[in-house]
Amino acid sequence: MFTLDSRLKTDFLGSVLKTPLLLPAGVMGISASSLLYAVQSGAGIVTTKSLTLQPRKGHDGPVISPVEGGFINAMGLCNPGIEFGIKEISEFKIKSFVPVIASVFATEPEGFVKLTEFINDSEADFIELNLSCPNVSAEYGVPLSSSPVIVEEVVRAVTDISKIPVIAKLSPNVPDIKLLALAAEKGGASALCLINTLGPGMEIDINIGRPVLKNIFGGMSGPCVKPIAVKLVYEASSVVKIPIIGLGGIMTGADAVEMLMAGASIIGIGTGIYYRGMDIYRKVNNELNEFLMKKDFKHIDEIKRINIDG
Amino acid sequence: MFTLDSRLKTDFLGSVLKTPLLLPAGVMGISASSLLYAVQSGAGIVTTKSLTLQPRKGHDGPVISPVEGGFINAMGLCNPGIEFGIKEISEFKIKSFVPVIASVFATEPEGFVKLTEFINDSEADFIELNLSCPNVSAEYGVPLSSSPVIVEEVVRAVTDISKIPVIAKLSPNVPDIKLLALAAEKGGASALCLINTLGPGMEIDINIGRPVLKNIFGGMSGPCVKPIAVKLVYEASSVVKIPIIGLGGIMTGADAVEMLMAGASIIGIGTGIYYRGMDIYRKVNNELNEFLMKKDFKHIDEIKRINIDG
Amino acid sequence: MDKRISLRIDKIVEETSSVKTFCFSSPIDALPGQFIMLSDLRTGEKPFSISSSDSNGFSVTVKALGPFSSGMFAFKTGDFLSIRGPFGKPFDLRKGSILIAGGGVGVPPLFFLARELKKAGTEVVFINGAKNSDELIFKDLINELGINQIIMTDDGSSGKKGNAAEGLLNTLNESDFDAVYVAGPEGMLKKIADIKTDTYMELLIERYMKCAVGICGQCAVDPSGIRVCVEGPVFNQNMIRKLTEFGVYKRDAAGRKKYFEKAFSK
Amino acid sequence: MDKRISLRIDKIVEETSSVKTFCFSSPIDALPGQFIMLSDLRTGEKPFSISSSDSNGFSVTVKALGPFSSGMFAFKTGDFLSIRGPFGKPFDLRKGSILIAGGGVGVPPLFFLARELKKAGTEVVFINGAKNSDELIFKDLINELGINQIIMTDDGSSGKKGNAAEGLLNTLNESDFDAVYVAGPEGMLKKIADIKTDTYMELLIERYMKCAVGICGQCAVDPSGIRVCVEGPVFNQNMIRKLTEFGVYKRDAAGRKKYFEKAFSK
Ligand SMILES: Cc1cc2nc3c(=O)[nH]c(=O)nc-3n(C[C@H](O)[C@H](O)[C@H](O)COP(=O)(O)OP(=O)(O)OC[C@H]3O[C@@H](n4cnc5c(N)ncnc54)[C@H](O)[C@@H]3O)c2cc1C
Ligand SMILES: Cc1cc2nc3c(=O)[nH]c(=O)nc-3n(C[C@H](O)[C@H](O)[C@H](O)COP(=O)(O)OP(=O)(O)OC[C@H]3O[C@@H](n4cnc5c(N)ncnc54)[C@H](O)[C@@H]3O)c2cc1C
Ligand SMILES: Cc1cc2nc3c(=O)[nH]c(=O)nc-3n(C[C@H](O)[C@H](O)[C@H](O)COP(=O)(O)O)c2cc1C
Ligand SMILES: Cc1cc2nc3c(=O)[nH]c(=O)nc-3n(C[C@H](O)[C@H](O)[C@H](O)COP(=O)(O)O)c2cc1C
Ligand code: FES
Ligand code: FES
Repeated sequence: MFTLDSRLKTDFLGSVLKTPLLLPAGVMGISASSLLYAVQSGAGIVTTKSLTLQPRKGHDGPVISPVEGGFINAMGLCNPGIEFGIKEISEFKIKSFVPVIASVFATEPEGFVKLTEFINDSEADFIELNLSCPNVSAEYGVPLSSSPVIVEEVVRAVTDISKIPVIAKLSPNVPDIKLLALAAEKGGASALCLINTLGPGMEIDINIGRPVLKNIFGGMSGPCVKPIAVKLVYEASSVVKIPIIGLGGIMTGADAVEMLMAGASIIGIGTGIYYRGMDIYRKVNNELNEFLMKKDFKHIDEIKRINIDG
Repeated sequence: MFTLDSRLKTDFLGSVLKTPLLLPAGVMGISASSLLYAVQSGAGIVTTKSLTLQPRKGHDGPVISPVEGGFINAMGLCNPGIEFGIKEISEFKIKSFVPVIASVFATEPEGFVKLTEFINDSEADFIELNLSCPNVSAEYGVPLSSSPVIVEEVVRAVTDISKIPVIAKLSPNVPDIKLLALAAEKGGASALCLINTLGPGMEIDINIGRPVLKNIFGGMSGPCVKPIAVKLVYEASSVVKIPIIGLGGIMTGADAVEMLMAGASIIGIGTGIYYRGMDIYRKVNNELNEFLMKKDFKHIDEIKRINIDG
Repeated sequence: MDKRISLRIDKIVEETSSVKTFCFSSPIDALPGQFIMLSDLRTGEKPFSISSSDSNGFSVTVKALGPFSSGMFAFKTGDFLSIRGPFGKPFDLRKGSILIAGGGVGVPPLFFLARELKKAGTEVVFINGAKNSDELIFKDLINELGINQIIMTDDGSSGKKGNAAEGLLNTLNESDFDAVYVAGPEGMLKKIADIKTDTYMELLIERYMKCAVGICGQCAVDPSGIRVCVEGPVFNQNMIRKLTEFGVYKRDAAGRKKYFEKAFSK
Repeated sequence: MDKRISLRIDKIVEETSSVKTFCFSSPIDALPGQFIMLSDLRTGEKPFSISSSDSNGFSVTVKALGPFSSGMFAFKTGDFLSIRGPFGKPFDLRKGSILIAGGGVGVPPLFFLARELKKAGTEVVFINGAKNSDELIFKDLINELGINQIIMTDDGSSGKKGNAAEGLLNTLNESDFDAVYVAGPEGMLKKIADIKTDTYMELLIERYMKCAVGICGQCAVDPSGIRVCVEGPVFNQNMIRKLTEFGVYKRDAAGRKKYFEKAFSK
């Protein structure tokens, strides 16, 4: 007999996930408690907020604004810093067996290497390199993942010393994702995470005559970015062999199926929490299972990139 | 007394436009009649479908699909070819004094130069270089406007021989629009047009298990792209002195005001036709005028980039 | 429906050797004269008039012509098709006594119209035209509506000899009607649109369509640029007469003018 | 309201030298206990409880504390502010006899609550606590509702001497109530939440907020991770008692734990 559990249980880089749904970086992931909340809502794997060497309070508000079909946000990488962050991971690990991805952010290879040293001493299962935050350009310029050379360099520097598998999170805001996906793979990444927020975008309040976000610009997430996320996962998965975490605007089981068909191995849900509640993970697990059941598939792997190229 | 006419009448590269609203390339602009329809609906300036040296029937269907907050489309540059196209411009000019932008598409400088020679013999008022079609990548690879060097080269080649002002239409799908805007200006462009469709994106039908668009990928337009369009116009207008045609998801007078505040000189409306009818031009003109009236502005120029940088 | 959806084909009816009706059991909010865009996501996407629609579902009726429509004949019950719509301005349903005249694939949308008129208690005469008795469609369905059906075939193999245009002219001369609705090949439509009559008349016309949502300009007609996919495909006689290209040329997929054969012009 | 909007300030009421109420004459679909995010698009964006709302508009009541709230005092009628919301789970309005206890900026949301309860014909006792008579707010508004108001000041300069928590304890001992609603500084809330009582009790708590839509995780509380901006800011006594961090620490803008001064713990 095939059940929800058997259909959705999946292997990700050697870890067994109860469900293929992931809590992505920066969404709810500040504390052990918020990671736990996602797990209890049906997420099969969780990611911490992107951690930096020093604590960051992030940008002043407004840090987020609703737009057509989603949000623009510029949190500004608020996080308690790597030292405090890995303590939250330990706290989480006391209460849960679910794998944790530690997301880290730096602006040059050395920073990433230092962060990796901290992570090596932590209980994180995977390390994710945020090479693609679009919301700190005033401080740091365009994201590292705009350049294949830099992507390869950073990923290699980290994989050289990391004790756990390395995931590269790439930016959607590039003319050719294939080059960056290949660069990350060549650098030694064990998986890709696609996409970080889009754009960034901007909103102006016409009565006040000012940009709405304090940071002026903010990356887009939510349903409106899904077509671009699906496209980039499709393109990246056509050139790399490593698994891809597909995310960007996933709201329903149908969206998750679409992402799997595009070539993703597992699926992230972030902004969807706003639209369908924390319970979105359980809802999407059920919807995914129902789809597989109705179409007589035994496992999500069977629909990965199905037919698409035929 | 200030009236709608006096508030909205605007100068664009030496031509007087009755209203600052533009019909962008590829939207309704196949024939003289469809350009005329836009004029009669309140557009102050119109653009032809992007013309190529040879006629193109475009991609097979589906060429368009609705997505959250807009559409993805891959028409595939269907057009009757430059020779037939300039005849339509003449036909339009018999019936209207409204300025016409001839949009042209080629894949290398030589092609653009040949097209410009045709346009030089036509009654077009401006020539717009489509350097940014995202929907013919299977044929031609990433758009020309991904590279500042190529943008400058193509624009220079055309301005060298063009008898009329040259507009460069740029791609939103780049990590740093400022480089491309500056390259176009340096190459001699008289104005920029921002943005062409975003992404492109992709949709997969999960029951059929196939990409929905025959071209697989399609550029995004409509309300969902507005935040990114506003951001790119804001960024470009902070570095170039030439005027910018701002477009992407404009639906209402409020949207138009937002685009002007971001730094646009005139405003394009394409996909908005779907949401509010051909009459959208008249509606937006009225809404724009009402906003200016309520806030005691005498002319749209007064709100261009107002306060934004304060 | 704002989004594209894929629907399971629930029933296929073979109307003739070259015409099939595809039925879907999901309801669609459609009115007679409207069309959907139908695609297999492999060959192409084409507009098809809705040939029936109610709370149980809807259907389209396809004639095998070129690659896409012939390709449709390979589909079986249970297969999925991708659908957008409904699109376009429907017929304006008048009251009183109504005359309908259809030729070829003009018949399906008119059948849907006749059914709705009949539901509203309106009196309907339906002229059903075809090349020959083999190509005649919907004869039984129209009879089942309990309305007056006049069959016309070019070769006289069924009903009267002659085409739907001739049938319409004769019927109009014999009796008074409150409204006339017509659909069929452009040659036939042109002849009918040219009739001088005070009777209110609407015609369903076809133009090459791509977006079907009024933005690509492909179906814009001369001289006004109005869009067959939005302001049409149903136009009244006055509007049709203002279309300088009607019966003269139409645009191909590239937007070039393609003139009809001589037969079509006055 | 799904989108951010900017609204003209239509009226400003100076409640005390450090508290102002900003009124907007656009209606907002809000319930007592809910809050909006308010921004000048220059200094920041902060959550403020809705202090009244009906079909004519709504208001928020701001105490000058730090840069943002003090900055608000420069705004004049006619200026625009940027607003998102309303957000959060409102109070669950019970029937019967109701006890309300507020301290400081906990009073504004409770005033809105009292007004709605009164509208529903419910009997309400309102304990209005402040440091001293100068800082007392909404005294007249609450009296105008025609309900029993018990004023408490720390220094006894108005009403009884003592804080709202003490006032609540005394009142609860004297009479029976069907529900108790509380808002105010965490020290006060903590004392009240610790009261052993069978009476249904809800408390409105504050945590640092950024997104207010439940996705950034900033306001998630230990140990369950539930979000004050979505599952709160109103919690019942049972839920509050499960929050291990309540009265002990809260997180700053970076997500670090900041422990309260000794005074707050049991
Ligand atoms: C409003 C409308 C309603 C229609 N309703 C029906 C119907 O109910 N039943 C039916 O069988 N057919 C209908 N058609 C015609 C149908 O859309 C196709 O044109 C037809 O199926 C032939 O397509 P093909 O690709 O098989 O043939 P092709 O060989 O590609 O084309 C044959 C002819 O069809 C026309 N055509 C091709 N593509 C299109 C297109 N995208 N849009 C419009 N015309 C096109 C061309 O002018 C060509 O002359 C309708 C067309 C329109 C515009
Ligand atoms: C649900 C809720 C309802 C509130 N209702 C009111 C109200 O009706 N009236 C009122 O005057 N104040 C209210 N506040 C508090 C208000 O949001 C601000 O915290 C306060 O105005 C101080 O901000 P500041 O920037 O001026 O001061 P700061 O000096 O920056 O901060 C002073 C204190 O306010 C807290 N604070 C600062 N920023 C935030 C933030 N983004 N979110 C939450 N707390 C923050 C900090 O913990 C700090 O201790 C409410 C807060 C919450 C969470
Ligand atoms: C509020 C918010 C904060 C985010 N913070 C981070 C972050 O710190 N690091 C990161 O790599 N991505 C961050 N992201 C991006 C998400 O992880 C995700 O890639 C993106 O939102 C697209 O997915 P979605 O549409 O499901 O939200 C953030 C997104 C949001 C909405
Ligand atoms: C159906 C369609 C066809 C288009 N064709 C062209 C084209 O040929 N050349 C071009 O430069 N842009 C083309 N565009 C892009 C538009 O000109 C415009 O830049 C884009 O749609 C964003 O504006 P909007 O959101 O107002 O539609 C097309 C857009 C659409 C929707
Ligand atoms: S088919 Fe595109 S405008 Fe009608
Ligand atoms: S403020 Fe972001 S989750 Fe509550």
